[in-house]
Amino acid sequence: MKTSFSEAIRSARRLTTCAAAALLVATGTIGASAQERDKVTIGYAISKSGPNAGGADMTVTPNYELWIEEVNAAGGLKLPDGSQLPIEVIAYDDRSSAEEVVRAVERLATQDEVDFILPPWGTGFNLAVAPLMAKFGYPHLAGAAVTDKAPEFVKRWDTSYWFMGGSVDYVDAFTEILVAEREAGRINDKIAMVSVADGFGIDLVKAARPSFEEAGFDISYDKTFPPETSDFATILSEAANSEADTFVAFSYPPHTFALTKQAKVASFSPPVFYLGVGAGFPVYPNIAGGSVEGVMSLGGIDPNNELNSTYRAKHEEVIGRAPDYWGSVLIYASLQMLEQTIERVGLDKQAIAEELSTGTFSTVLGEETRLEDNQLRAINWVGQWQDGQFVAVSPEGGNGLAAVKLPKPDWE
Amino acid sequence: MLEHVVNGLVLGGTYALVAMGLTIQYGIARIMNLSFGDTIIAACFATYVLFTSLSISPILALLILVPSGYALSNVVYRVIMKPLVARAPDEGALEVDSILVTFGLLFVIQGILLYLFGGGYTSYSFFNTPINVLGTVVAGNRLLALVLSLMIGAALVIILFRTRWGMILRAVALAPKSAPLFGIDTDRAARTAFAIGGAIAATGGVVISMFQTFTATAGVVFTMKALIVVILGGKGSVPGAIVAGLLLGLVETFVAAYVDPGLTLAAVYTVFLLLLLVRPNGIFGKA
Amino acid sequence: MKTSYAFALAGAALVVLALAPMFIPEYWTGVLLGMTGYVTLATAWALFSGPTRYVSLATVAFFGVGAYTVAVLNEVMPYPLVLLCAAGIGMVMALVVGLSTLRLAGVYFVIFTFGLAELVRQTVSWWEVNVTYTMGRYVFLPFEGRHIYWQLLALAALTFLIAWAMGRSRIGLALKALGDDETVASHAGVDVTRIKLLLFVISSTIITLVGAIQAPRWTYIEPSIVFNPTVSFMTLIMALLGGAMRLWGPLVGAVPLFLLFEWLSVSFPDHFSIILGLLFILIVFVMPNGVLAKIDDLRKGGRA
Amino acid sequence: MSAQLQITNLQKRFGGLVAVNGVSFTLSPGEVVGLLGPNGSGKTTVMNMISGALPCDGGTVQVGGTDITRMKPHKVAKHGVARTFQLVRPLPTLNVAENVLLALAFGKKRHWGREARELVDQKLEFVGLAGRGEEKVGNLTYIDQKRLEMARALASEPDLLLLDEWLAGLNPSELRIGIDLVQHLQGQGMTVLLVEHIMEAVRALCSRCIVMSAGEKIAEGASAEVLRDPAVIKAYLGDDHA
Repeated sequence: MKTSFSEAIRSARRLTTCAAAALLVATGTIGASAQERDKVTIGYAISKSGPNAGGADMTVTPNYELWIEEVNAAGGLKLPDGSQLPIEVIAYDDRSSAEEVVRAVERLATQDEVDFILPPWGTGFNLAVAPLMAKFGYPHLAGAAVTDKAPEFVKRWDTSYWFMGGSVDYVDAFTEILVAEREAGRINDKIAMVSVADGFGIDLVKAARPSFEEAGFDISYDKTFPPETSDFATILSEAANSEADTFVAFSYPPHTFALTKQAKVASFSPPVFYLGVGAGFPVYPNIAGGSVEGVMSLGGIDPNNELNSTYRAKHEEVIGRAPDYWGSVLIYASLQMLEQTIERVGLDKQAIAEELSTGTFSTVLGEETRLEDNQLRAINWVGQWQDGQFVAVSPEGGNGLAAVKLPKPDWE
Repeated sequence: MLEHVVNGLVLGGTYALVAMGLTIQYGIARIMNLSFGDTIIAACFATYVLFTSLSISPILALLILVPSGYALSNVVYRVIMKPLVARAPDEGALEVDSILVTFGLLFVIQGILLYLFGGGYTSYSFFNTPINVLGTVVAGNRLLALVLSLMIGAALVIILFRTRWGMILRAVALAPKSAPLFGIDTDRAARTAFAIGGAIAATGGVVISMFQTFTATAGVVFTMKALIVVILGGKGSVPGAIVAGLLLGLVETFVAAYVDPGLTLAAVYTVFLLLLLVRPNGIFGKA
Repeated sequence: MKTSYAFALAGAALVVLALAPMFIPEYWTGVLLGMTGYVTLATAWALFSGPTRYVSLATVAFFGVGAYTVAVLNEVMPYPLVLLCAAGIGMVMALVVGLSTLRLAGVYFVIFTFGLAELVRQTVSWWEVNVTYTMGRYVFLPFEGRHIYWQLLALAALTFLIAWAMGRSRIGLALKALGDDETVASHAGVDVTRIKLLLFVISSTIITLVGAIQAPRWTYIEPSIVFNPTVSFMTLIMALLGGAMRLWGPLVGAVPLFLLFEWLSVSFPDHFSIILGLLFILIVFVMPNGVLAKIDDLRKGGRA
Repeated sequence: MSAQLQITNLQKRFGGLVAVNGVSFTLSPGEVVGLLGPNGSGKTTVMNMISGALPCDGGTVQVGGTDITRMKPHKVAKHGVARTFQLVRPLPTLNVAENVLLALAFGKKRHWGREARELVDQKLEFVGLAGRGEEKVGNLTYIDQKRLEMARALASEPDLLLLDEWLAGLNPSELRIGIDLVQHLQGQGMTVLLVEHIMEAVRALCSRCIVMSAGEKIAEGASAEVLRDPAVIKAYLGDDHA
């Protein structure tokens, strides 16, 4: 017993030392920060490791890096008075843990006292940091987060902005195409649908069921699979047995790639072949062995939009690879909006928040990008591989969208 | 029905292939290697680099990577594991130490891969050719995993049960303390076993990279699957690992086909937990 | 005398820690919060796994169940009742698991508990997807970091009190004995199964509560977030680093390791994994039996 | 007066091997009885079945008139049966006093606190370890570990003591001490069942002996007679010496 008491005392002493050290460090940094401004600090916490790293590394991090490099190369962020300030970056790894991302944002806000905080990757993590962003008064430009509850969140956190739309939007646009195809007699009214059992898959499938059924489709195969699934032989053979002309998978990149490979092996090539995240990645054609014509997914770009082509070229030049055809462009647009807002109203967070809600911006999405009720609505909901490009499509085309080309040709 | 059996066996082939390496490392070298999956991932990336940058076919890559896997594991054993084995007073202590140290190793390998390749998804396509097996079309690369696992398994069984070397390895597995009394160099035997495990991990990595999308952080998934197969099959048992691996593939396929794909993993864990309760030493384990 | 000193000191430390959020910036409250969470997890883990030497990786199964209970119930009943429910669910689950698994030993128990965590996670996912048709759940409780921190601090204090009282009781003696030799303990009259089960239930209930208390911090809960296996591994490592057989061991392991992780992720965000891994290997080589044992050794060495 | 220990038709099989076959015997209160037999004859198996360490395949065990056949070891201990182990098994993380305290706290009665500490001292003094309660068990000599083993068994406050080769491995002077200790217990009226190979000890301690061979009881009676029994000698030494 004796030893444990003395140990108790020592441990307690150690703890107090820690707390005291913490206090010291804290007060020290506060004292140092009130200086003449010679830069703008921007911080973010992103999943550099752990299971979320794959998604973050594709859509979010490269765009943050690209944008910051471009701004600094041009002399820094422009302010209303015409002066320019370079951006200094503080980037943390949230290690794909919700607790880490929360603490990292607290650190950025209260310890590093950065001027702006860019959001993490993923719906869950954006929601985890949303209350803190609101509390510390940072505008929250939630880029990589698909949620139907955006209108509610905007009410709850009025300085949050949602750039990726909701699952209902994506599904309804897709249903519209399906209806047109059925009326043209190119597909039957059966749909085989699979989805990954996590937030993304469930959200979309929940929107898809009523949407498809209302449009008179029969969902003849409807299953979920765990995110760890890597073998889709059985799922695809069951889907093929369901005699549906439409195959829909709300999947993540590993599943999207595996589904494609297996579909080729099994010569499963239904008239409509729609996959989730990953089908819009530039590496996708390699994975499918070149034959991707007609494969559909979320997102898509307008190949005639020059702003966008310039962006893609720049991304490839700076990052060393092309951006994906869905999320990247939205994230990048959100950063451009932030940049232009600062140029118009300066660094005051309140003013920035107001300008983001009401202003009109020139972004890679178009010359007149604006938010409606703090949400970006000018999103390309459905894309399709056509002639080596993943283009945004609608039943008839027009308005920056190409006409959908169905049925999908067989795999080569 | 037959279709599901074929698909299940092909899927199980991958599990068996991966698990054999771990069962040898754990059963004979007595190292519970938590960084096993990360070794596989490292081999995946190596194959990918060889294929995309140097246009070396993954089949040829086997000839490069399998010996490398053997050599590297050999070095790892000499540098990290041997001092632990030497100082461990009993088997339990070695188990805890090896769990902890390979947990550290896991992070090192993962960190290096993250540094070199980033956290993104990596995938390419090779030998994704349809092959007809008993009326079911399966992917060539997956079939290769099954064929390789059966071949390696057979070779290992022959070595273990028909050669002097195998007898030495088995003796070390059964009685590490008394084996030296018969003039057996336990250190060398354990090192060889650990290195063979590493070579099998490399084989698994090369084959898996052909069909599966991988990330730098995906290693733990393979470790866990392999661990389950190893425990199901019985620690150190090569035939056990093959049977358990194939069984797992069949269970997953049948649950996906007849119950719900959403329950495949839950089913695997249920089978695993039940078997563990009924036969705590695995299918082929001794009581 | 000594006991009352120690208690006074511990009480004073508790007061200082409780008042800390008033004086330190939000971020440091967050650090204290995370640290207290892990100290509690590691201490609760060691409560069972230390003396019995059953290495459990089921920590996150209970942690996640606690968090999920809050996510499911936070809108239908008052918060204290939710916590009570979480504790109850954790307790029942621990009873069922304990009754079926405590006869497994060694690595089988390790793998079993890991499998259990995955099974719970898969089952919750499947249930949410197919029965309730939701995956993510929202927790909108009006808690800030410090509120959660205070709750965790109280739970940590309670855990220490339990561990301390246990160490001085008949049960503590029996526990030490059965860690040495189950057969001897049982022939001396110790109901080995019952005591192990009791400890497992207490330890698991505390772990469940940690998950429940921490849930409001993330606003959004889904299985991949709350059943993150890292939690199990971190808990285990912290407890082992400090020494799982001693009352203060887990604390001594958790505090520096947590601060180290924090420092690493702030200073070396791109090399976190490599440095962490190397440190880990180093710790195993230099301090095989935990920090406290190492300190003991050094002290003895110094005297001799 | 009823029997302190009564076992009837005890059976035990390990796989195909019959380890104990139809063994019955009775101990009266205060008796010290030897259980003899060559290695592998099933003595320790009988001990294990009495103390609850092994489940019986058939037959019954009664202690003080109560059937304890299906009781788990800790229940058996609470029922007044204590045992020592063939090889000493001190608990290394506990000190000497705590080893004894464990059995006091969980034995027939529940002792804790100051009263228990006094009882610990009493037991230690009885076995000759007075004042050494704070020592680590690892530092004890072999005879002292045997003493501790005995103290721990006595701390359960048993009515029946099972000594499994408790005297084995002692040198002649230590053996004398050991025999004295058991005789001391005998004087206090303790019932003892003694598995023993040292004939000197058996002659000195046991009024009565039971002999087993190949799982069966082959002889029972007064020590002097039993030890002269040709069947017993044959069992021990083989046919040539009969």
